[in-house]
Amino acid sequence: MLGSGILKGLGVTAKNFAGSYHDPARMVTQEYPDTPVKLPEAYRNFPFLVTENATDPMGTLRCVACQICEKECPPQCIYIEKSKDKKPDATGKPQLYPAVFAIDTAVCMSCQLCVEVCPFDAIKMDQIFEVAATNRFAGLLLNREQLAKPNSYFHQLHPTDAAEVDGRLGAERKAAEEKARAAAAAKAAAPKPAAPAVTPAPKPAAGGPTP
Amino acid sequence: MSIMPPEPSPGLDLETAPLLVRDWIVHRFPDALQWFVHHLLSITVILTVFGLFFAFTTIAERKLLARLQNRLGPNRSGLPWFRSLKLWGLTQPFADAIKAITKEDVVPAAADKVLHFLAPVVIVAFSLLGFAVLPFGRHLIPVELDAAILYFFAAGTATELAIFMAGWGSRNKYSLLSAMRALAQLISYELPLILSVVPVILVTGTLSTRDIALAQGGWTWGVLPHWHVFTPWGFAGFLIFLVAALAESNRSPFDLPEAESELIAGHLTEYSGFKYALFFMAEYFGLTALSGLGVTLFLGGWQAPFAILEIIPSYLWFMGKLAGMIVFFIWIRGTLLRLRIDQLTRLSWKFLVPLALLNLGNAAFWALTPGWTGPLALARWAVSAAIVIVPFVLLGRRLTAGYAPRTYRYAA
Amino acid sequence: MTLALLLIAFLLLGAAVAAMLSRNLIHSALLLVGAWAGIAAFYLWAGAEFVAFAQVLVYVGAVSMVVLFAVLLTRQGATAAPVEFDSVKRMIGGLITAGGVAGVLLGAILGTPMDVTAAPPPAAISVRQLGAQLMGPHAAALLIVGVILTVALLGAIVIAAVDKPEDPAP
Amino acid sequence: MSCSDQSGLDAELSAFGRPGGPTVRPVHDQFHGDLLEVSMGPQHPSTHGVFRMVVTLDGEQIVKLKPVFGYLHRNHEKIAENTSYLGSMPYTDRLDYLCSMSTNWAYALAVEKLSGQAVPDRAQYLRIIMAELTRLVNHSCLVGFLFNDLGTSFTPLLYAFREREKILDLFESLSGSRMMCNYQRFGGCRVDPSPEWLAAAQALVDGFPRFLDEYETMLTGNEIMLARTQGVGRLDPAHAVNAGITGPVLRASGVGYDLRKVDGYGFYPRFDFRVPVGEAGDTYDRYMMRILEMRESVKILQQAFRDLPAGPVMDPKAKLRGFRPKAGEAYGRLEGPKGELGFYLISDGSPNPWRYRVRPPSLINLTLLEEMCLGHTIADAVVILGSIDIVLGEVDR
Repeated sequence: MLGSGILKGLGVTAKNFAGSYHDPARMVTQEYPDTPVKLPEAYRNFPFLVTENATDPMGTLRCVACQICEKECPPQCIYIEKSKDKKPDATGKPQLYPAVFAIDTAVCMSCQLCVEVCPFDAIKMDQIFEVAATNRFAGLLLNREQLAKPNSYFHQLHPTDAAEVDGRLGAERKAAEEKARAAAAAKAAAPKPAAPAVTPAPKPAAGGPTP
Repeated sequence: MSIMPPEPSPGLDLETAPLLVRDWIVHRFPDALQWFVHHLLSITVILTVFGLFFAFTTIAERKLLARLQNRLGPNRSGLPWFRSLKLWGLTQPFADAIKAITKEDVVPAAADKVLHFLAPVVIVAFSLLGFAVLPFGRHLIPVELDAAILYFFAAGTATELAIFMAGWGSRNKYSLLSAMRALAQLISYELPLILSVVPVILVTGTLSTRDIALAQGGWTWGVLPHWHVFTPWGFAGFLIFLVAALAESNRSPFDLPEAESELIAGHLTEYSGFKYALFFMAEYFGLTALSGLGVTLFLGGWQAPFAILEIIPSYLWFMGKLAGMIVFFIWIRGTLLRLRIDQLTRLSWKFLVPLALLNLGNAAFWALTPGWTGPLALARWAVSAAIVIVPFVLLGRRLTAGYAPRTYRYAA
Repeated sequence: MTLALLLIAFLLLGAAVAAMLSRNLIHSALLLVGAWAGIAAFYLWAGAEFVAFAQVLVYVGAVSMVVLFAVLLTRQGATAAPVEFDSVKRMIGGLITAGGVAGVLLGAILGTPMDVTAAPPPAAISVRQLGAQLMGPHAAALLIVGVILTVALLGAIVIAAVDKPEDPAP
Repeated sequence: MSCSDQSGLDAELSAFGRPGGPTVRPVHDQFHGDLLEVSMGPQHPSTHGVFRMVVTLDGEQIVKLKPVFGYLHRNHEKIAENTSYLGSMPYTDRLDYLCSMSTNWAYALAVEKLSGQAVPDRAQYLRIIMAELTRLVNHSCLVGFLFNDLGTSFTPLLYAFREREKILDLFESLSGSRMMCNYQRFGGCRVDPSPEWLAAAQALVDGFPRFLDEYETMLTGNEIMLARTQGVGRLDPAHAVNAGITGPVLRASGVGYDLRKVDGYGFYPRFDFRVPVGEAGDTYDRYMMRILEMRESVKILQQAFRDLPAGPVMDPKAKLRGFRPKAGEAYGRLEGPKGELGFYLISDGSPNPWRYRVRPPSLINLTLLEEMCLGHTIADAVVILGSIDIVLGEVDR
C-alpha cells in the first residue's frame, strides 16, 4: 500500500527520538570541553624522548643518537646532530648523546615507525592532541628540551608498554653489572688479565618490535 | 467590519481576559482613534506572538532534528552577561538573528537593484497577511471576513510573485532557472491545496473561518469531537492538505530549490545577511499560516478535544494544535528523502489532483445525506470511506508501478 | 472616505503611467500587477470583499505569472526596447487614432449621469447569497466561462507541446 | 536544428551504450539548442571530496559529462620509489582513508609474495577480522553518504556514523589511530589484540545486524527511495567487464566476481559466506549489494572470532629493517570494499622498490560514470556518483 514504507521510516525515527532520552546507545554526543575525552592506552600522537628521571633531563637521555629513526622516518621529519664527547649511560657504558634532536611536528604524521625501529626504547608516542602554535614554522619545530619527558610520564601514558620496557632494560642492566662484576673479579683474581671483554654491542635490532 | 466584538460574558475568566485588556486599552483613546488603535493592537499582538513563535520554531527544529539523530542540538548559547546561567540553547534564535543582521548584505553589481530589494519585502508582507483571518480563540479573530479563506489564498499566491522577482532580480542564470523550478512546484501544488479545502467549505457552507471553527464544536457522548478530520472525506482532505502545504512552503520531501543536487542554492543564491534572514522568516511564517489554516479547517480550530477540557482557554488549544503540526513537519523533515522535480509534478497532477476531485464528490455525498441515522449512518461511513480508499489504492498502484523492493540471489 | 478613494486612484493611475513609461519590460509588467492590486483596493473600498479577493487571487496570483513568463520566454526583458517612430506619416496616423479613442472615452464618461454625492454602500451581501446567485440565474454564464477557459488551456497545450516521444523508459 | 535532428540525436543517444551501438560518444555541437554547461565541483557539497564533473545539459537531461580529477594527487607512487618498503606502509593508510586496514593488508600481501615471507595462522585470522571490520566501516559510510545525496537531512548518515564510530574506537584502542592504523607488517600484524578487545569486538559484531535491520525497515522499502534509485544509472554487465569494473558495482550488474572466492587469498577458503549478486545494475542494486555484503561480513567475523587460534602474530624470521627482497616483481591483490585493490611491485634487490604501482578500484569504477549518467538529470548524476563509492585519495593517489 502506498505510504507504508514512509510510515515505517517515521516509526524508526520516532523510536530513535524516544530512545535518545533514556537509551545511552542512542545518545552519542560527548560534550568535549566539559567532559574530558577518554583516550585508549594505545592512542599515539607526536613522539617524545624518554629520560630516566625528571631532575636532570638532558643528562639522562636514553637516546644515543644512532640516527636509525632519522633514516627510517618516511616524511623525514627528525633531525639529529651527534655530540662530540661521550657520556656514560644508565648501564655505565660511555655513549654519544644527541647535541641537537628536533622533530618538525608540522611534518610528522604520528605513524610511530620511529618507536618501532628504535633499539634503545629512547623515543615513545605521546598523547597530546591539543596542539596549537602561533606560527607554522618555529612554533611546531620541537627541539630536544621540549621533546624530553621523564620515564614516569611514559608510565602514566602507556602503563603496559612502560612496564615491559622497564623489565627488559632492568634485565639488561643486571646482565651488564654481572659482566662488569665478573670482569672485575676475573681482573682481581688473575693480576695480568686478558683484555676486558668487548662491551656488549647494542641489542641487535632484529628482536621483535616493541609495541 | 463591526468594531465592537460580541459583548464578552461578565466575570474574569481566561477565555475573555485578552478582550478585557484590549477594551481597556482601546477606551483610553478618543473615539476617532479607537478604530485605528483596535486594529493596531491586534497587529502588534500577532507580530510579537508569531515572531516569537518563529524564533522558537527554528530552535525547536534544530533540537528535534538533533534528537531524531541521537545527538543533543544547540545548547550552548546563554545570556552575554550571565555566563553561568544554563539556558539549554533557548537564546539561540536571538543569537542567529543578531548574526543575520550584522552579516554583510552583498548585492551583485549586475543585479536589478529595485527587484532585488523588493523581493524579500513583498514575500514577508504577503506571508504575514495570512494570519489576519485565522481564529486563534473563541473571541480572538483579528478580522472577521465573510470570504476569509478566499482572502487567505489570495495572500498566499503573491509569494510566487516575490520568488520570481528574487530569481529575476539576482541576474544569475542558475537562480533564474531555480526560481522557474520553484514556481513550477508552487503552481502545481496550488491546485491540490485549494481542492483539499473546498470539501470543508462545501460541508460547512461558508467561507468564513470563524463559522468553520464554530461548526466543528460539540462532542458525541462528550468524548468524540466533531472535527472534520474524523470524517472519511475530512481525513483524506487533511492528508492532501498536508502534502500540498509541505510543497507550498518548500519543505522536506519537496525542498527542491535549495537542494544541493540543484545547481546552486536556488533563487536565494544572491542574498545574504538580513535579506536572506527575511526569506527564511517568510518561509516559516508561510508554514505557520498554512498550519494554522489546516488546524482551523480540519482539526477543529480552537475547539477542545473533550467536553470537560473546555475550562482550558480556547487560544491555548489553537496554539497547541499549531505546535503539533509544526512538530509533525519537522519529524517529516528528519525522515524523508527528496523527490526529483519530475516525480514531484507527476505526484501532484496524476495523484493528488484526481484524489482531491474525488474527495470533493465524497464531501458532496456526505453533505447530501445528513439524514441517514442508525444502520444507515454506518452505510454512509462505509460508502464515504470507500470513495476515499479505493481510488487511493488504485492510483497508488499505478503511481508505483514497476518500483518494488527486490530479492537477490547469491553467486558462490 | 473620499480621501482613501483619491489615494487609491492616484496610486493606481501612477502605477499605470509608470508601467507605460518604464523602459524595462519586467518593471512595466510588475507595475501592471501593481495596477491590478489597485483595482482590488477599489473593490475593497466599495465593500465588495469577494470580488476583491477573487481579483487578487486571479490577477495578482496567476495572470501576472502568465504575463511574466510570456515576457521572459519571448524576449530578453532587460534590454530597453527602442521607442521611436519610423516615419512622420506613421506618427500623425498614431496621434489621430489616439485622439479619436480618447474623445470617445471622454464623451462616454461625461455623458453618463453620475450623482455627485457618494451613495451609501449597499448592505454587504454574504458570500452564500452570492453563491446562490451564481449557481441560480447566472449558472449558464459561469459554465460557459469555465468551458472557454478549458478550451484556451487545451489550445495552449496543443500549440506549446512539441511532439515529445513518450519519456524514455526509466 | 530541425525537429528531425532532435529525434536523430535521441536515436544516437539511446544506441550508445547498447551492444553494437557506436562506441565513440556522439559529439554535441553547441547549436543543437541551448546546451547549458555546468561545472559541478571541485568544491561541491555532494561530490565526495575534490572531484569535478563538467556536465552539459540539454534542458533537464545530461548530454555530456566529463569527470575531472587530480586535485588530490600527492605523487604517492614516486615517493614510494624513494622510501623503504616499511616506510611506504603508513602512506598506504592515506590511499583510501576510509579503509586503511585492508589497504595495509593488500600492500603486505604484495611484499610477502615478492619476498616469500610466511605469515602465522593467528595473523591471517586477525587480517581477515580487520578487513571485514573495514568493510563494515566503508559500506556503512557509503550508505550514509548515498542517502545524504538523495536528500535526507543527515539522519541516515548519523545512524550509520554511530555504528562506524564504534568500530573506529576498536581500531584506535588496537592500533593507536582511528583511520591511519598502520597495523600490518610483512609477515604478520604489529599488535596482538587483548582479550578485552576481542570481547568488545565480538559484542559489536553481534549487535550489527540489529542496526542493519533498523536501517532496512527505515529506508529499503521507502517509496521515495524506490522512485529515486530504481532504474537510475543502469550499468550493462558486458560494459562493466570490459571497463575492468570490480567490486559491488560489478556484482550489482549481475557478474558474481569476488576475489575472496576467486583468489582464495589469506584463509578465506576456510570461511563459508555467500556473494550477493544483483540483476538490474542500477543504483538500488548497488545500495542493496552493500547492505547484503555487510550481513555476510558479520557472518565471517563471527566465524573468525569463534576459531581464532593462539600463537604469535608476527613471523619470528620477519626482518623489520634492512629488508631487501630479491630482484623480481609481484602483484598482490585483494577484494577491498570498493573492488579489486592491487599492488604491483618491481624490486631490484635494493631496500627501495624500483617500481610501485597501485590498482585503484575507485578510479577504474569511475570510468563509466558518463555512460551511467547519460539521459538522467543532475539530481540523478549526484546519486549515481554516490552509488559508485569513490574516495578521492585513492582516485588521485
